[in-house]
Amino acid sequence: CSWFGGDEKEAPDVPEQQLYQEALDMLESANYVAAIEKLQLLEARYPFGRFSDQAQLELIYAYHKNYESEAARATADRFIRLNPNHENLDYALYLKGLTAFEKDRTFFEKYLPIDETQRDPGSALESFQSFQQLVSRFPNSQYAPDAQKRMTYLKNRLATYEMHVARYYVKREAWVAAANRGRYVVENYQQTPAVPDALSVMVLAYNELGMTDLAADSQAVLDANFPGYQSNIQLAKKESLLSTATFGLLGSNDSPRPVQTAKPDQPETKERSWFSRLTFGIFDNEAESDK
Amino acid sequence: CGWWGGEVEIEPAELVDFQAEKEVQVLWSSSVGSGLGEKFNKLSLAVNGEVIYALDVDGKVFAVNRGDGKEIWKTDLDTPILGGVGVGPNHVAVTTESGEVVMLNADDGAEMWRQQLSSETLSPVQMNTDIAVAQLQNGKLVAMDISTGKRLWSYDSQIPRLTLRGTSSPIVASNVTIAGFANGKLVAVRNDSGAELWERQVTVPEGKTELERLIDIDARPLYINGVIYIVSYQGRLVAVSASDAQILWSQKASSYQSLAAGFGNIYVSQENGFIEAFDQRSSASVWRQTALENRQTTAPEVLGTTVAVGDFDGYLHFMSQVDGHFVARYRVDSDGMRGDMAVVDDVLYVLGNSGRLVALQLN
Amino acid sequence: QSFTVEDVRLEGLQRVEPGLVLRNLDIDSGQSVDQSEIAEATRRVFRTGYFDDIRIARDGNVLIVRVQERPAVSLIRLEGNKVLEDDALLEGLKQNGLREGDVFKRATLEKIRQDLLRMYAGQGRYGAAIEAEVEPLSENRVALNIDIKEGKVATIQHVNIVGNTVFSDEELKDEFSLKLPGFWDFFSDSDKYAREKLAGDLERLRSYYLDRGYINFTIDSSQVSLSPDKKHVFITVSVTEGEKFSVGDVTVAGDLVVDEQELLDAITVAKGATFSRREMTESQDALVRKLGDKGYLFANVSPVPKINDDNTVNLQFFIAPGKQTYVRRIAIKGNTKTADVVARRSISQMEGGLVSSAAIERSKQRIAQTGYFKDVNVETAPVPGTDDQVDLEYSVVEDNTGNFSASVGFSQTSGAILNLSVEQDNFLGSGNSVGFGITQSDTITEYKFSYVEPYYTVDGVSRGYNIYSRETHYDEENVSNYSTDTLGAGVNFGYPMDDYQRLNFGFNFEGIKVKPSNDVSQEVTDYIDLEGDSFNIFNVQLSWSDNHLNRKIFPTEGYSQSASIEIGVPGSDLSYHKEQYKGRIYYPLSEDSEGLIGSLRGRLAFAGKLGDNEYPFFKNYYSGGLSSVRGFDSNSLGPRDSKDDPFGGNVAIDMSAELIFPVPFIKDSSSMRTLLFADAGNVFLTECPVGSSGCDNGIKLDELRYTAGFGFSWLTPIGPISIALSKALNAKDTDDERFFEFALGRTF
Amino acid sequence: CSEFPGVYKIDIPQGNVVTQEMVDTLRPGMTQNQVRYVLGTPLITDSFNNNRWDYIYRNQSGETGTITQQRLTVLFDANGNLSGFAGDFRPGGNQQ
Repeated sequence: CSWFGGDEKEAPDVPEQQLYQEALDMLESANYVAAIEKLQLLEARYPFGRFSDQAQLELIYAYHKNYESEAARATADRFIRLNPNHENLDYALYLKGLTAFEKDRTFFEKYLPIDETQRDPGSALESFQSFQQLVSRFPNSQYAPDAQKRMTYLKNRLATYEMHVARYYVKREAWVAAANRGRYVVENYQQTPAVPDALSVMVLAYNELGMTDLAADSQAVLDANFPGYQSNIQLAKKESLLSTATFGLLGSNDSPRPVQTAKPDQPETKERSWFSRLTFGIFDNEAESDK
Repeated sequence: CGWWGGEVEIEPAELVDFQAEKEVQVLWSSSVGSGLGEKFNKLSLAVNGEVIYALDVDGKVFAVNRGDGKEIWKTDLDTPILGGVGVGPNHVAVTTESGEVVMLNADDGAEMWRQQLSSETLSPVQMNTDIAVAQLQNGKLVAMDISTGKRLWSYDSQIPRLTLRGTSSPIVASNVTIAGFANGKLVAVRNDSGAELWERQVTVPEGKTELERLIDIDARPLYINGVIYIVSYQGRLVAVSASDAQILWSQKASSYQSLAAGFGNIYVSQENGFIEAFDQRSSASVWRQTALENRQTTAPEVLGTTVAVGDFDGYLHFMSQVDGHFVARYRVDSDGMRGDMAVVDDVLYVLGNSGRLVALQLN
Repeated sequence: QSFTVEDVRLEGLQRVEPGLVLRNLDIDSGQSVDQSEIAEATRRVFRTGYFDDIRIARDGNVLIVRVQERPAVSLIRLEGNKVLEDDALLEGLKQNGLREGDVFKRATLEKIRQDLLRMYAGQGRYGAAIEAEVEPLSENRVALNIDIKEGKVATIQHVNIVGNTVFSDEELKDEFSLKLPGFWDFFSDSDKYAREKLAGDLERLRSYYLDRGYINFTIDSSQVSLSPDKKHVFITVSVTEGEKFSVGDVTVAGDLVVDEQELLDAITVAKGATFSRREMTESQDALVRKLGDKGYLFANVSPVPKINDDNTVNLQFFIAPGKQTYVRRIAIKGNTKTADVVARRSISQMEGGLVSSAAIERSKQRIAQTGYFKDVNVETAPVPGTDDQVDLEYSVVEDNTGNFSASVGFSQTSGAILNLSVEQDNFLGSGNSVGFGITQSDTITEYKFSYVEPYYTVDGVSRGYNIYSRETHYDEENVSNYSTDTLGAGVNFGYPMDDYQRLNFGFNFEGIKVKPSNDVSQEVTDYIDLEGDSFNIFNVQLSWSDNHLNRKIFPTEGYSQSASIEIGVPGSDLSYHKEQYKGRIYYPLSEDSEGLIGSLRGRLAFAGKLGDNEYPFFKNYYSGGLSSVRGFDSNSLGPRDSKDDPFGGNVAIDMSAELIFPVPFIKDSSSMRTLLFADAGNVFLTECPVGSSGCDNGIKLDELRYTAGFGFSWLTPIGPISIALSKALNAKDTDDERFFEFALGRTF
Repeated sequence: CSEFPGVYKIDIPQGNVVTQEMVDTLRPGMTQNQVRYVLGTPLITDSFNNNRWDYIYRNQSGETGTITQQRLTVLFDANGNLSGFAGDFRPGGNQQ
């Protein structure tokens, strides 16, 4: 005698065929929410029915169109796991790749002049892997060509992202970091436009690290594959505080700093006194801090 | 299923009307202390000779004359009491919430000694002429010298983590102590050393959840000419021969209240409120009174030709020992009844939850 | 006798898939089978549990398998359950393999009863009672009707600790999360018994003793018992306290890769102090951090207490540093709008460099201090195949304030604001702050362009400039009635002095024209007679800031302070000096991060004339309003001019104490903040301004105004909103109080 | 003095820290795993030279701006055993 319970909603037992047909009509009329509801009911009511496989695929498509990327990916994964050798498995893989491809671009960001390659690649990797699975297992599937095109786009995007980070580490003069980022591009993203820049970073970094032989090797590979390539990556110019403040009017640019090879017993540098810090080190006497 | 009630509970059965055959006569009644509290502690009274000893939850112990209900002495321990009153040759024992056993002198209520134990003692301390044995909630038996309180020995029985609130109370004979534990075992230990003589599994736990596996023995073992009768919760009523500890018979039963015996029967106040009589020898079920379902019936006491049982609403029901039909009914205490009752010389002494002490007779 | 089966025909199938029967039958055409193989096949199909009866017949060489499907459960009706909703119960049954559409097997009924009882027992409702029966429906289907009596939840009736002498029961029970039913137990469920909670409480009890010197404290037994009516739970804990111990000598042993004294300094446990396990663990963590700073990320420090018989315990910290670890790659996740470099430049831990756990943590704080992100987290994952390399992953949650704040705003001070300005710290995710636009309201009309690049150089030297023209009608802002036209341009730059402190310099030029409105006050006219009404001022600003807050948006911990000095350089039309100190501190009051936070805020400002001209009144400080003393009309506090309009002062003092509490009733309250506050403050004039007929000058502390009230801030997608409800405690009748204040674009 | 007087710059540690004791325990003929156990995983394994590992250490001090740099190149023969090393360390120990 529940006060609000009302009558138990008695789901009418709609036969399987009719339920599936209604779902397809919904999909046709792009009413994805209703289609999803019908397909979920079908799956619950007739788990072993004749249409269950096809219904799963339609469900993934409906989720994708309804921007429910998480649900689409989950349903696709379950479909791939449950019937590993289903004939239109390629469709499921393709849809999975597509949802990850669109995933993190919210509606708002699509229309802002934001350079996507500098942002979190995140789902790009996931999308790339789904397409890769599709192309390798179903080379002649109808979706393979489009998947291939999207893979190249994603690869270029991932490579450009690596190069942005590499440029930062060059500016930061963290040469091991810069060299490794360059190496990552060269080893993982071969035929992408970022490779020449990556090689130039490696040359610059190895030189700065004093590893001229490695620098020469990289330079050789760069010249062999991209003869006469001039990269815009070079050492950041040093600007004195004064020139920064006065937009370059006053103050001079210093020469790069001296390089010292570490003597095994490197003396501990003296902690700068508060006074010398506040007075910009002007009043430090020569002897005290080693120039 | 009320709108506000929300939680639907199991309803206690309504009182049935019946043709009273006997009339309850109250000899005397008096109010003793501030009652037994709501913490479901079974603070039972005890009778020794001409004196009844009762108590209240806030720490006051009373000695009352059995004949007229007049107070002889009163001691206030000023700390909450958990276990019922235990009586000895010239001793009265109670146990406090902080886990102490306090022994008072039966004549004037003066404190003789106090002993700190490791956990709560929820049932009366039992004594013989020279030792006092307390049964603790964590499955331990501790024996103390009756005059000095010095700890003699302790016996530990492994009990499950979830048990029923309350423990059984041991029988302390001259050289052996018999106790029932929350793990469904009946154990006999030697009084001199505490070593285990024998152990019988009264009930084996079944079911998956901790709830289904509760098989506490909270009833006090009942010894009648050579046979010990004991019942466990969600388990069995069992008769064990005292000499060789063999199980004579067993019947399915579930009760956490002590037993009573009369007319060759054993009376069990079942957990669901049914009162049932089993034949002592053949264990057959003689009769079963089901009208008190879910009324949380107390331990039965035999009075004359009837067997009496209290309930949560404070009613005292008298049933014929022959076939269990109701013979009389009397409301003792509107706060309800929980503690065990006592019968001496055909007079029934009852301590209600609100602290009302009543002596009554049937004729 | 056996025969070869040419074909298998199935009859009687309604719901079950043919494949399932064939797989279990396992007899394919062309196979010769005899009687026993057929019987075995039938048994296999029967074991699937889907069929009541299976009959095998033979028609020539065709095997006919006639099955009678068991009824399927098409509907499960639940009755009487309020606390556990239908779908929660159905979900529970589904997990145990029973859902609508399943075949109704024999044992299902009893299984349902057990599963549901177990679910209610899990909720502490031990008194639940359940009956289930089967109702046949058409087409070989059944419905299950389940009637439930949920019973009450077992509440804690009694928590008793036996054997404690040093600390009282009450003192110890405070540590318990399981409480006796309090007056508001309907709100919290702290009185509902749950086994995990008891385990947690016992641990807290143990720590309570171990943190106060009782190293040998033991819990002998913890007994949980249930009243027979299953409504009340009793908890008895018996303990042995043992002796109280103090700390003997503290030593460090093992492979000390860092010099011993530096390690010993990190240890906070002092010789002779009462032993405390918490302090011992804190010292252990401090050592791990110290080793982590030196690259030993996987260092392991184990404190070994040695108990002496004179109630002292020697503590030896055994150090196993493991290998020096390096960072291979740092990934930044979640920044869909902000560029990767903007977050990466705040990370002081280098890729390819030695790991420093301090740098990793400090970097997380620095990213949060940029104010571009609502939440920042860092994870360290060992690189597979190596034992001395890790990858870092900083995951950020972007602040969802929109890029444009082209908004129509409203605030008490300046009425309706028509604001078409882009005021964006993280403009298009570039990390640079860009502002241009037009602000039109009845007190201010402003055209401005400002640009600041916080990381002009990679070390964080910032640079920026701004140009603005602003017309402020002070008379509208209930200040003495005059208005100023200002045309200004300025350059600023700053750089970090260390990890937390920054120095900023600003060089600005201002062309100000003061326009007195009709009934202007005497002070203004006299000032203009003395100094003229238009000035070209060149001022220099030097400010020092020291920011230890854990994040810029809604900080919960740490402090920040800043001191600045502005000098109107002598030689420009007006010269003056203004000094200001601001400080803020946040202090969490309860251990868990969601608990109460106390915060104190203070501002001290002083100004005066420099050189021969008088101090410009339009550079006065004002007090009152949302940013200083809430509960008063903005800028209304302090001395009044001859027209009884607030004139401001050259000394300003305001303070505020706030109690920040978790936002009630709202689950995801990360973008909201609710607090109770008490403000105090005022402005003063050290000497009477020119032309005033006599003023109560001098700093009079009893003139400070006190208010108290409730504040609420909310980061909406279009910008931050702040609301204050305040009550002045010692307002004078001449003050303009303001109970409700609202502003768009500011947070507390 | 450093060209930004007073600007706080962080130290930039790069690469593996290698000490003389580590180098002393190197024995020719060691496998790559043994070398990795002694010297740690090299941060630079160049993509075009796979039979040599470079342990470079460089630290640019934020305070003084001076750069300390230390380098050890480890060479492996065809089947991946240690054949020699070069760089800023004197070959110590009983070099066979």
